[in-house]
Amino acid sequence: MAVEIGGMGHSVKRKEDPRFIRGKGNYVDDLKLPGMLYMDIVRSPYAHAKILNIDASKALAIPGVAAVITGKDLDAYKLAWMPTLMSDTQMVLPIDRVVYQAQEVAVVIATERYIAADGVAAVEVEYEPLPPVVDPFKALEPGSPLVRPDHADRPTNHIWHWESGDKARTDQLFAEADVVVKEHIYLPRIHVSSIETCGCVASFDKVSGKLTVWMTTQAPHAIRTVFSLVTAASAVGQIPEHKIRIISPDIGGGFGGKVPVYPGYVCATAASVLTGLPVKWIEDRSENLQADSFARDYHMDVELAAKKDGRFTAMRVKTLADHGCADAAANPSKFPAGLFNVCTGSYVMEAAHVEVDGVYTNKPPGGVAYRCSFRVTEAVHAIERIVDSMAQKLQVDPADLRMKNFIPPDKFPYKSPTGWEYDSGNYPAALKKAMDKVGYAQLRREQARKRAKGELMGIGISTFTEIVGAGPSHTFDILGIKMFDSAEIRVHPTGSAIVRIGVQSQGQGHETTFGQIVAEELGLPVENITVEHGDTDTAPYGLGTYASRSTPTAGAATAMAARKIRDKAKLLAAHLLEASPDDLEWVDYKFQVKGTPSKSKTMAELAFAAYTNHPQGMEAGLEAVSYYDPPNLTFPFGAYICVVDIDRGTGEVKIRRFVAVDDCGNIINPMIVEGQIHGGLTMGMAPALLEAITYDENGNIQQGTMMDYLLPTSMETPAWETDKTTTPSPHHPLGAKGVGESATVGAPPAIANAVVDALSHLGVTHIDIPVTPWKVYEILKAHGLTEE
Amino acid sequence: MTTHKVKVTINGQVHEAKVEPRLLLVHFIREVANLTGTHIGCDTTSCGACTVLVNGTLMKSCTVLTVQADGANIQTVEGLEQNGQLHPIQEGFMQEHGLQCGFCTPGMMLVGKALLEDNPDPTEAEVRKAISGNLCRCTGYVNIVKAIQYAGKKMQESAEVKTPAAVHAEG
Amino acid sequence: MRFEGHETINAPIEAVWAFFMDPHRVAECAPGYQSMEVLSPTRFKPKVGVGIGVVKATFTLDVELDELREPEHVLVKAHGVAAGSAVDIHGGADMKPSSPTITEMDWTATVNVSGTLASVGARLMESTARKLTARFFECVREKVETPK
Amino acid sequence: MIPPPFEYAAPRSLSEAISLLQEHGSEAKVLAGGQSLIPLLKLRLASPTFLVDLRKVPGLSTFKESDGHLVVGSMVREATIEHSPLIRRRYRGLVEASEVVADPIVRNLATLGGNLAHADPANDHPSMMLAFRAHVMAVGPKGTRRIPIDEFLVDTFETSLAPEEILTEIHIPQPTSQTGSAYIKLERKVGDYAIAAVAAVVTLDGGICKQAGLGLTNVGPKSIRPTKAEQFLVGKHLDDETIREAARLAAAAAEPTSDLRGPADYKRGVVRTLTARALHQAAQRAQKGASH
Repeated sequence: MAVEIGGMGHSVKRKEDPRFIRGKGNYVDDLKLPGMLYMDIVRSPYAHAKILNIDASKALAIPGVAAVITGKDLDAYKLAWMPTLMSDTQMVLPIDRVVYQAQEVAVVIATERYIAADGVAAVEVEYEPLPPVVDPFKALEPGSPLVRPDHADRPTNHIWHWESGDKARTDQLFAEADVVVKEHIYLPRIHVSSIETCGCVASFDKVSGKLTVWMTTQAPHAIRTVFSLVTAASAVGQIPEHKIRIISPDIGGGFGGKVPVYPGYVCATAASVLTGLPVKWIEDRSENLQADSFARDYHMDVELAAKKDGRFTAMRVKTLADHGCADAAANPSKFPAGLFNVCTGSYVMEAAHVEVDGVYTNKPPGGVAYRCSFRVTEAVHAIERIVDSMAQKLQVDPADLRMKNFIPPDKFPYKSPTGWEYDSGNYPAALKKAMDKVGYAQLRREQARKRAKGELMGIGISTFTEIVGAGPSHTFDILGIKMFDSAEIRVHPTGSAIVRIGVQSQGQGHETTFGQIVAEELGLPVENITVEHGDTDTAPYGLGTYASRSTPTAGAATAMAARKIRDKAKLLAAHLLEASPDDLEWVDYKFQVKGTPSKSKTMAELAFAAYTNHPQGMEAGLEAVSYYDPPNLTFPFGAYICVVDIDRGTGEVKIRRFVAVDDCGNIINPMIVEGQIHGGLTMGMAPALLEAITYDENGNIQQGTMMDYLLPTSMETPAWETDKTTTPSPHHPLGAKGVGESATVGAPPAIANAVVDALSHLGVTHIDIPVTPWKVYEILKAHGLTEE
Repeated sequence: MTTHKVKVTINGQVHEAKVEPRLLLVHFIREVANLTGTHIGCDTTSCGACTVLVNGTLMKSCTVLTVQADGANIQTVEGLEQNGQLHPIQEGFMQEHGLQCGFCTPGMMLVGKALLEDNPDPTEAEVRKAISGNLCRCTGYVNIVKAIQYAGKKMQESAEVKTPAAVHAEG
Repeated sequence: MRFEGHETINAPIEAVWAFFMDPHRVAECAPGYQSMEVLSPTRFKPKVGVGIGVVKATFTLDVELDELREPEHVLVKAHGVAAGSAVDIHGGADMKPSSPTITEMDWTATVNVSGTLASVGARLMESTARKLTARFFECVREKVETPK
Repeated sequence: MIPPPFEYAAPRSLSEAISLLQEHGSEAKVLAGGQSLIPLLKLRLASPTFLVDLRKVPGLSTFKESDGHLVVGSMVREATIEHSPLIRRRYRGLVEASEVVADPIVRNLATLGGNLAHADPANDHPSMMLAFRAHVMAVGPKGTRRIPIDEFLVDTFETSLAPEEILTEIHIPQPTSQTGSAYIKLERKVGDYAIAAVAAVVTLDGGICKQAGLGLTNVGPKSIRPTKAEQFLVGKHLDDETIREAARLAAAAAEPTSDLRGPADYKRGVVRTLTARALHQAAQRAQKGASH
């Protein structure tokens, strides 16, 4: 490692920052095109209703309103429905019925944003309310209102059943177990609520037939393909993929909420095709909270079996997954419940059996990420909570119980009972480090002293294992598109380079970190490397950024492409140094004749030669492309310890300390990794204490604005204490693992466990998140412990 | 609808326009003055992405009517850099990794700048309180606190460098 | 949201019944009543500005009287849409005379508010709906007691 | 979100403002700091056709002690109150209420008068004013009217102001050397309305409570004065037991409903806790004042 090139392991300052700190970012809403129209959306007040009539005459009478588009209009082009990423269908605009509150009903196109909003207020819709079904358990009862009568083959609200693991063996182990614990655990609906909402500018050029869409999307290439396929199935006729350009410019936070295709994107695009003018649609916060895809909503019955000595033998989970009105999750297609069956976590056990049933309800489509795709947060919450219940039942320290059951460091790669192969890990080391840092033994003594005085404090542990970086492509695809990822590198004659990648940044700092990978592999200074992404006309095809997959997939592709370049550069060096390639070695970012540092060539020199002095028979230029198909996922992990104090007068939970030890293998940029962990912890704390989306019995969302959907401020957020261990991934070319979501996955059970721990002497074994003051107070009250 | 003629100075440049009374100041800044560094993140004055300085006072420009700001002197993120020189708060955010997606950053930096003008050496608790009207979804606030404190130190250093001359001039 | 109440009305039951059969008089008790279109003796469309203080939404209601059992029982169904919000009301009143000039009325109302008002104003919804419903039936009592 | 259209004027005098209100009747609305009104307009939950902006009306943005009262102009910003050494020294509860209104940036615009005139039961100042036994001054076509705070607060979003009247001043009785005040709010996060909050003002005389004022925020259709609790305190030593009983009486006076902030019973429990804490705090401050 050399500091001057800014390669692996350096806290290089971000290349993105100079534009952002000057207010010169380029977000979708910043774009203004000549003649651009604005779109606004009429939404349903009802969660379930027939649409009897839509009267747009008053809206159309407003000067500046250009058009009002309804589901019937789209239906004429066979565009009223679209596929979801899980091969279900969802309405773009309804033809005759709405199935969730705030569903799109019609769109108004106008010359100005304000006029479009007036147009929306002037559209008169006549509804006939239908009884909604909001509770997924009731949705499965006979006689429940049917959310999707359009699925003629499926006359119930049950979508699918999925299971994993060895049922017979698991049941047998439970029958033979000395100790069994069981909890019903609910992870509520939550919403990523990135500070930038969703939106797009669609611009269809009638002359060239080219459609350009600037879009808040985490996966521009996949969107392009979906758009082409959707138009192919429509009466508009296919827009061929080379005539569709999706541009994902600067994105103000994604976290999974910007993976799906929302009706607004399709409507704006349809409006642009119809009018031949650019059309901008930017949703407001209420629309974002009410109608965009949600995460979680998992009702889990979790059981753990153990021997008397505390050794785990088996785990059993039964889950009801509330998907709202469509299965619009962003999971790999063979995994309707994502990677939920990684729920055996960091522990050895012989068998496990996991069942999930997907259910329709009259709510917006759910099942996308909240800074954790693929249901890993759900899995980790299940195991980390139930391990604490087991410790409580066995009356042993939860840290000791974890140490006893951890997968031993020498057992990697480890095959889990549900079939995952964990690449590497050292769980005891991480937990030990966290315990030392927080002063665990001392805290337990303090807790005992306080309990004696009637004061309530709790210590919660979470030792989680994440699973990130999908592919491999033999197992993972989205709508049939394999989950590889890509990079393309061109080294210019004077020793600078451009890198284009198939993934897309929403704040992760790809322009910096992918440059560092190339710097490390090629020995070119990071400041001489431009990284581009997000434009489907220029970047190589990739599946996008979510599920902490950028580094595991495109990061690996970048390293592999760079290595191809280095291979060619070696031949150039051999030519220039008049040596055999076999006699060359790569030392200090240079090719040198083995043992003779004076005879060497830098990459800059070799790049120049690639265009000016390449050997006969060799193609000129120095560039490479790699489509990387990872051999396995990566399994980052961590040990978190949370200390809470509880106010007996109000039920308030205050996080006093939170120590997070993370292990994501080799690190490209420690500054960026630490920043991601800070953010991830905050998005782990938020649903643990504050955020939840709930509905009343009529299907009204009860958190329709940020006044009630409670994003933490700097005051609720504790001062995170972070540390790390390093266990490289054996199969990743850089030894790296993904990290963006680890903290969001690992933090909630640490907090929930801390609160339960504070109340465990009262016999409390579980509290559902968010742990609100009133929930805690009611427990205290039941035990006569409120402050008087 | 009656329109009102307004004159608003933004970052030293005068913008005159006829506006509807309902035009929100943030839309005036973004759409009329074409300064898109000021962002919109919510409808309910919750997030602070639209924060600007109006006559030196922090305001959420999505909750101010343009007509209310008639005659005002406004500073936005685009006005922080002067003569090609970054403001210390901008340096602080870059040096301390106080931003990720960059969407809340303009508001956060203006809050930091205003805080440091009142309190050049704020504690962590003081910074946290000052930025509590601005939401960030990426950073967990840790590095934003550091960025603002970095800028405070930097401003104090440059003030110290200037002090002898200033004393001399006054003396 | 379900509400119920009892009013003692100083009027004969026939007068109370006559009141309910007169859409114009009933509508006058609707909170924020602005105007009305009468479609039939039992179906009418009043426009009302429902709200408290500055918070206000203008609904065009579709009101239908049902299950008429002269003079003691009537059901009222109302349904209306405002920008972004909707309201559905099922109300019922049962009357019986406690003397020739006094009528006892038991009423119930189920009020469902949907959309923006319910999502954003949830914290105020119940108390407001309760208040407006109570005001309606109180107004009914007052109007019936006031000779036309 | 985009407000509906409306007309606007920023009159330069109170009389001009009043005539505008008279002209436009109940469809007109006074615009003070706008931090509650403008969000309502954006959500299209309010649609006044005319806004009368008070920002150019002289004399509404100052405060001073005079005539036995702290006289605060209705357009005085929360941030101004928060940062006033005079108010902090003598009217601590008022500062504490201002400090928990919304968030620091909103407080740069939000006004005391707006907070009271909006009459949201979740707003912080109405209950603090109940505890202070403040009164407000309103100016209308018929002249100036003095309205005790209990009469001013009528119901949710309703005050006793006539549509053409403007709230101009808030008068808070000056404390004795043995008066202490406090405002304690429990909120889900910064910027939130209270789960519940309690305002307390006590005046001691040789350790005995001479006068007590209490106000409860967001536990009823309007801010609540728990009269029985106040009466119970008068004439007693403010020891733990007295305060405990007063807290119980205050909780009994609360009329909370169950909502996202918690079940009604919980809120009653919080009122009890916060009443006790606010009384302890106020009493401590009163004693400290006495010792000076």
